[in-house]
Amino acid sequence: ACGGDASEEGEGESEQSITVNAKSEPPSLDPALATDTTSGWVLDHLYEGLYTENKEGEIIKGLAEEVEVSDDKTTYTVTIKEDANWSNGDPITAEDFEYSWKRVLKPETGSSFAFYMYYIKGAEAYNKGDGSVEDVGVTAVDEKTLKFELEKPTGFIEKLLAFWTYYPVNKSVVEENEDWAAEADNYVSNGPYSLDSWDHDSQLVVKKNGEYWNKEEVSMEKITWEMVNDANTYYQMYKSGELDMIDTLPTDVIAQEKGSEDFKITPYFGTYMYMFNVEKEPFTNPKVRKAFTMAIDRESITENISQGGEDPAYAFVPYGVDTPNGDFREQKEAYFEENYDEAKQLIEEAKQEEGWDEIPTVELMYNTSENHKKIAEGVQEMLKQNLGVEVTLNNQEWNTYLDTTKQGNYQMARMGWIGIYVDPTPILDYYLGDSPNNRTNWVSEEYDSLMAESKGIQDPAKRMEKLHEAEDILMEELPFMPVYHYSQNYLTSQDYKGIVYPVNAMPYLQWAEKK
Amino acid sequence: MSDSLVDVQQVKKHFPIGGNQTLKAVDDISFSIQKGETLGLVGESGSGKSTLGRTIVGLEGATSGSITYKGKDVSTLGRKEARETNRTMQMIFQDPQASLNPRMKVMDIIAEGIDAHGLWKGKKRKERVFQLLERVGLQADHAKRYPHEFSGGQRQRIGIARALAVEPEFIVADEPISALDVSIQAQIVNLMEDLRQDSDLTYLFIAHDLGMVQHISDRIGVMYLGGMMELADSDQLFQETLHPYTQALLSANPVPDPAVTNSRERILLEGDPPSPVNPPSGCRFRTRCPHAMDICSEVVPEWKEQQAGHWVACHLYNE
Amino acid sequence: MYILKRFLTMIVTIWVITTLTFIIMHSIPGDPFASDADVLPEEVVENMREKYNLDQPLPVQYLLYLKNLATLDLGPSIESKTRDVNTLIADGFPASALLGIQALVIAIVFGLILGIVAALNHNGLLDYLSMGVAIIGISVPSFILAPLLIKYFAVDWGLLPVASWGSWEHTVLPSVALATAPLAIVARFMRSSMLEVMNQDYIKTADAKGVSTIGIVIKHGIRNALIPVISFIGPLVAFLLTGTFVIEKIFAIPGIGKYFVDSIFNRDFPVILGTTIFFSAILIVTLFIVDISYRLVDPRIKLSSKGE
Amino acid sequence: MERLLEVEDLHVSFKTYGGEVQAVRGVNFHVNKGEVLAIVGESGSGKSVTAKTIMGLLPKKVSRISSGVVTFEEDDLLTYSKKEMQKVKGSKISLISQDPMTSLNPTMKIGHQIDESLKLHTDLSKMERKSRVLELLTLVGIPNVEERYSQYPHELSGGMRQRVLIAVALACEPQLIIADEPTTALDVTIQAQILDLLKDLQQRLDTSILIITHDLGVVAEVAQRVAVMYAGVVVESGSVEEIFANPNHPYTWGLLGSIPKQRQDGARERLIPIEGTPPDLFSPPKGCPFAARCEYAMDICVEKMPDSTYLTTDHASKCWLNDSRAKKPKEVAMAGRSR
Amino acid sequence: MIEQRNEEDLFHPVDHNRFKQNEIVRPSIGQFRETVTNILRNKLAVLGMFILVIITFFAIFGPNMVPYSYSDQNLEAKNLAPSVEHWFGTDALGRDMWARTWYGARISLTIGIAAALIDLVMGLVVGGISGYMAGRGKLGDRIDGFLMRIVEILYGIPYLLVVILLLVVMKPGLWTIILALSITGWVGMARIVRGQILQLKEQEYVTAAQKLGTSHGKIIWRHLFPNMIGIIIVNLTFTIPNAIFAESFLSFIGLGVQAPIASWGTMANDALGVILTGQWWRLFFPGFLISLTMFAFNVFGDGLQDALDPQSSD
Ligand SMILES: Nc1ncnc2c1ncn2[C@@H]1O[C@H](COP(=O)(O)OP(=O)(O)OP(=O)(O)O)[C@@H](O)[C@H]1O
Ligand SMILES: Nc1ncnc2c1ncn2[C@@H]1O[C@H](COP(=O)(O)OP(=O)(O)OP(=O)(O)O)[C@@H](O)[C@H]1O
Ligand SMILES: [Mg+2]
Ligand SMILES: [Mg+2]
Repeated sequence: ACGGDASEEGEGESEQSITVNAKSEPPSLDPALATDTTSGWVLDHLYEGLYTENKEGEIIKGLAEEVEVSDDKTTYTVTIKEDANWSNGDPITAEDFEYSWKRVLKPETGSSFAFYMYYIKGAEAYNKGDGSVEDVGVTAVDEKTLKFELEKPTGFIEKLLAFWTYYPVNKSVVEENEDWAAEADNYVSNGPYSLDSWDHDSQLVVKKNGEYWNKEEVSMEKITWEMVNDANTYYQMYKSGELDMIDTLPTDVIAQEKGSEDFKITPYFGTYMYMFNVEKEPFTNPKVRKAFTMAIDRESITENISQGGEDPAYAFVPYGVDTPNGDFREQKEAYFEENYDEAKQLIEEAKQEEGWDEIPTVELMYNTSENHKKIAEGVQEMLKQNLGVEVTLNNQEWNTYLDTTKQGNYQMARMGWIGIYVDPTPILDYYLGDSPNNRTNWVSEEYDSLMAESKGIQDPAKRMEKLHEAEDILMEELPFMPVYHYSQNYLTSQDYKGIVYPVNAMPYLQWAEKK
Repeated sequence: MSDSLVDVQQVKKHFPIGGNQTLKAVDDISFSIQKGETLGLVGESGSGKSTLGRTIVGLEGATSGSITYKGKDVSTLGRKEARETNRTMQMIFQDPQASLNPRMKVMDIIAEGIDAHGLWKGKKRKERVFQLLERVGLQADHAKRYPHEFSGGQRQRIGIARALAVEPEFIVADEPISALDVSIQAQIVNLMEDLRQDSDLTYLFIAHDLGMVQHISDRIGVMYLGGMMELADSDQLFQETLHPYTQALLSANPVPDPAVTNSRERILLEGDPPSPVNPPSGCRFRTRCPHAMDICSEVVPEWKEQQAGHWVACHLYNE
Repeated sequence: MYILKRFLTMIVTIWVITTLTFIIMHSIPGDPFASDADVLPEEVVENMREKYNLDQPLPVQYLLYLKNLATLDLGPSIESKTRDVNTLIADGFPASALLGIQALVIAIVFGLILGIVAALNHNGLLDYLSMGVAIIGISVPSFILAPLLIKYFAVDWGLLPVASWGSWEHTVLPSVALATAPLAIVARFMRSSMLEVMNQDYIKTADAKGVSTIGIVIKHGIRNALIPVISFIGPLVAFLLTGTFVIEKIFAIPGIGKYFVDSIFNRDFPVILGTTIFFSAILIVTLFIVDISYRLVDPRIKLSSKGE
Repeated sequence: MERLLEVEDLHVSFKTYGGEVQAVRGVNFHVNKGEVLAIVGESGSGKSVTAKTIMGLLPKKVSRISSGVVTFEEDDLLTYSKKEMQKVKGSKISLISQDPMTSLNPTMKIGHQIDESLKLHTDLSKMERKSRVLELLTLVGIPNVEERYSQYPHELSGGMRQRVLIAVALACEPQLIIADEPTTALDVTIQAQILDLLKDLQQRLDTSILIITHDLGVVAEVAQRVAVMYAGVVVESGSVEEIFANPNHPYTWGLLGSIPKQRQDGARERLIPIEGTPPDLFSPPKGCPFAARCEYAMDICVEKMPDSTYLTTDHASKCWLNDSRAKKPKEVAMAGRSR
Repeated sequence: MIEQRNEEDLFHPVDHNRFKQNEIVRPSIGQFRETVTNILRNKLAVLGMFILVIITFFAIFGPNMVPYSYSDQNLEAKNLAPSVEHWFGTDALGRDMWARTWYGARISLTIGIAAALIDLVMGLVVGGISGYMAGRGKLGDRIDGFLMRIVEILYGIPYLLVVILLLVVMKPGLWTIILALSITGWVGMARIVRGQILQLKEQEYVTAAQKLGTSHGKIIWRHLFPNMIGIIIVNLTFTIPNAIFAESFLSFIGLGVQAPIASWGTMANDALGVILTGQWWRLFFPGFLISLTMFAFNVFGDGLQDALDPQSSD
């Protein structure tokens, strides 16, 4: 209701432009090097891959005109759209793709996300320095035909092809200038927008790309990303009309904005949790883990403390995964219920089993942030009230915290995990025995083998079944306790319609229109 | 020279002033002070009297030359010896206002040296301070006050009391009495005289009041532009004045009698005193000397004993 | 000769700072790829490490760094994958410096005025008033003051933009927020030393010449009272010119202040070292200027026994 | 003769921690146009305080002028506003203060410190002012003026600083110069030069001078009249000739008696100071302040402060000995001088 | 008034012994007592002290004056404005702000005072030696140069880095905070003190003291520091709020006191959002108390400066 008079910039009423907040400088607008959501957000508007996502969130063909898949589902032959051009007018060729992908894999490039290409034959070996570039299974057959081979059939390859690491870059531009992605001047892209100006750490403007094959579909002419990091500030900028859309509101204002028409909450594909170190007392005893899990009031935490419209979590995989049988989560919502008496009972049993007079003291660690602190304080109080266990708090700066938890120097520690794409696999992989993320010391061979099996299954329904089985084991053993599934909140000016809010990515703005 | 307490040999003190120049405040001076003697030092304002005094007691490092105290070169003393020497050589400062810490009470100012050398403590220390105050003509009660509550002369007396407090053997008194009224002057001079007799004190007494200098000094040195011009027994200096500068100086001495004032004749010196940065060649006084000769601009006159105990640096007496 | 010697000392000091920073930086936990490493296979991380020379033993890394430093090359940034540290600083410094200079001017001009007025009104109404300003200026830190300024001046009254960068209007609020605390401090220092100076005899001499109070203050008071203010401003100049994390964050200013903090939180080693060296160089030069200006302000001050 | 300055019944006191110091307790004197008045007297007797009071330079917070009138050109200076006073100070009346080191701004070149008055009170151009400053420096006997112009006070000798202060005071050729011990730090040749300068000003421009000094030689040299102060009061005043030839007050006798005599033949005579110390100004005696140190004191002296007795029209003295009832002081006076 | 007739009898030589007895001895008061009385006479100083006493009183007894502890949560009663129930209102977790604020006072005041002491000791020692030694021969120059290089290095090394290092080697808590503050907290004071000393030591009274054999340390302590007391006091008054806020920063890194205990600094820091939402009491009370403490110290400092200045009695 408020906001929305961005007229101070003196632009014509009719101009289709929107100003949003990237929060920080995108670390890299080179698709091969970008690893973060900010860069991803901008890249998704500047580029298009072989596949892309439509307004409805479905994966559809992008630059690919035709895709031929071999019977063993490992060889793909893709024809690139005839009218697909770079923003500088060059045609997009299969060679561009071959060059781009091999560039990602080239060890010297130092691309962090190269492993997303390990599904391609020979990619892993090349990237790890064990193989050669000739053995990588990507070839430009002719100018517009690209052929690539996979190591093994991969169910979600189309999703991956829509991901920015697989975006092509303009071979001649990149070869000519190593720093092509550093400034707006030399920058060439192939998507709905081209980079217009880039004031580092301040502002980035993209304008509609006249060379884009699908430009008729693009209604928004110009997008400006401001880089305002401070939540209070960008909220104020929204209030004064300097921003048209913001996300991640300051916690304090959520309560007062909840009623507003501008306010929007979308689920976010991730889970907020506390890990238990199963090798540190008292969490060596599964009953203690269960008791802790049952003793906190998740409703109260999301309602009163985090307040961002999150869903209380009684399992690991968040809502939002489409399966042939509906939402993955809705098929099995809760693995436990909050029951304080039972929890106390479990504690007593555990004491007996272990021969403890008292539950050993527990320290709860979190990385410093106002929100984590408030939740930790809330949990501390709940464990005291509901379970009669005194818990002390300890916080650390993020990088130190990662190190501390990696070393296993903790009993109970906060963590959050967001799936890089919407599928149970990236979530559940978290607790694999050899996962670098699994800091709980909990290892289950059964779980690991179930996960491995699931990856080879082509049939979606069967695959999901295996994943459910795996999650069952995890939630039985409880090396962690889930707290809530993340959500994302937005304030968007009523002047705009047609903004698309995908589940695990920042909003798509190309279809937006200003009234 | 067996009995000399302080021996100054070819001492120079040059101050660097911007642009690679030096100001020759004291330029090659030699003399000695006997134990128990009062050596008066007079001369043109800015001729380097204070600087010489400060150099002798060690407040300024000499640019060159040596200062011997009780037969020992002060620059080669060990720590402990240096400290003791330091105590026995004291200074009464020219500017009473600037040399008193505005945030300390007179009691602590005077007792400073006593404390530093641990001479007296507690009640004794207090009594000592009261006694000193009375000796310089102030009252015990003044010990509680701060320096700014005093008149110029009273402050000067505090400075004197402070120097006396550590029982020194040698005092450089830089115009100690010029800020005092004649009656107090008399009192202080008597005090200095008594101390000299009782405790064998030695003074280098810098002053402008020739009458006073003559009264108190055994010998008098005359300085001009960083150099020593004449040094003699005080009566001799007044009666058998040799150096033309000394003659001019003495003739300018005002006499406290209006009847005399108007009748006496003064030797007026022509021209400006030259710059201590570039002193004249040869004799430094020659530019203003009524008797200047050719040789004066070429040769630096030798510092020599013209008559027994009467030193002078002038070509007039060089034959 | 003297200048040359000072310059060499500065180089040595910067080298010591660099070395110590290097050591501390590598002895704290966490590494630049830690948060990413969660999902990255070891070998990928190895590739990255190689790219930034982090696979080498520490002494080698150190020598490599010094070698580059000798050519004034501060190396690549790990966090910003496309801009190197020299570019980061070159891009951000103008904004930081502009704000810093504006804030300095505000702080010094108004601080001096406030302090002087207070001293002249010792224990009078204006004295208390200026003390009030000073207390608020110091005890309301910029992270509280800045949002308040934004709320009132930008949102409620709409006089100025909330944040971001571009026009002169954008610099007003951050400069004010940045200047407030130093302003208050300058004012308090000035008041205190002015009170001292106004007791001196030479002030009476000036008074006896018929110089007006203002004239006395300007011609005789300020200069003699300036030493503490100069001592305080020296380091402040270095801090303000190189940007302030809090202010740059709140006002979304594309300066270099944030790199001082972010680089450490991200364990972005080259940026940590680069910003540290950049800051230290500025700091050491300003402190040197401070030492020189002591002498200019008060010719009696001797800084070295050489007399100069 | 025209009166330029008249001080009547001036009382000044200072608040201190220990109580109130009554530094000036009813001072009366006047300075005629073109005349030199010398104030001599005991150290601490209130000479400088009187001078500062005339100039309005007393520390405001701690001092109090409880009564008195300071008439200058028919106006009471004590009633002047700050602004009015600023016009007078430095141009019509100027002060040479007593402490040469601390009275100069340590951070300002001496040339500029002299220039300051000129800038304020004249419309000379920059060049003219500079040449005037150089001229003034020469006038007070500072050699190498060009160099000295841009030196700082700490680079000068005590006497030079003193002369700079004198130059400051002379800059605007004021009608009245109050010189607080202007020549104590100077050697006799320079002193002579300064005294000549003052005399010259007095004769050429009809300048009046109030000179405070301890050097009775200086008094004899320049002054026409003398006022002798003791413990905050002017105890005797009169023409120079009268005071030197016919001193009336026992304190004046004491003063004159303390001067060292020209030595005859090496015999070192002891000087003769006045015995005792001056009274405590926290609680000054109700009678004559000198009584405690006065050889001729009578009971009345302790009880009551004597009024002025005019020995001639111009020679006044505050002493009970002048009272007809007292024992005639003829031989007493002689005794005072010859002891 | 003596009548004329009686006067006649008084013209006799006085007995000089009469004057001997009249010596009035005023009560002698010690320096310390004099300073104390001077301070007490200064209304502002008394006001400052009074406020500090009150704040200390509440820091000690305040938390126990309400039936809630600083950590008791009541999510139903969150963000309540001040009322009879909750004198300072409640915070986002429904904790009583009164109890929290006064509990926090203990931490913040301790830290503020500790920081001031560090500042005083380290700053005066380093600044004093450095400034005094500068220009005192070759050795003196070296000492000054060495100390100033240390100051430069301490300024130069990123503080944040040092603090993170501390986090690794120390357990979080009050002592760790104080250690963290003492690493660099004093360098500003040292620079200021040095500058002042450079100026003051050229005074003639310093020369005089040296001549009397007063030791260097004593000259610094008795001659130089008293003449810069005003500046020292002023600088100290900045140290206190700076330390209070620095503590909240250290808490952010993980060095500070652990939640749910909150210091004024962390409370203010956490309550920033209320500028947008209007729950002013969450920011106001800790913020106001920081300002009030600062005010008290300033007022007290000013009074002290006046009381210690012999030239400005009253
Ligand atoms: N600020 C002050 N506070 C307290 N007492 C003061 C103050 N200034 C002067 N006095 C006292 O007033 C008296 C007169 O001082 P004044 O400076 O006028 O003396 P004076 O006659 O000039 O002496 P001198 O010849 O020594 O300079 C002295 O006893 C001194 O102690
Ligand atoms: N710190 C200094 N820097 C530069 N020059 C100085 C310094 N101190 C003294 N001088 C110069 O040295 C010369 C001698 O000064 P000094 O103070 O010894 O003279 P003086 O004989 O005591 O004179 P006065 O009788 O006036 O006190 C003067 O020309 C003075 O300008
Ligand atoms: Mg001298
Ligand atoms: Mg005087």
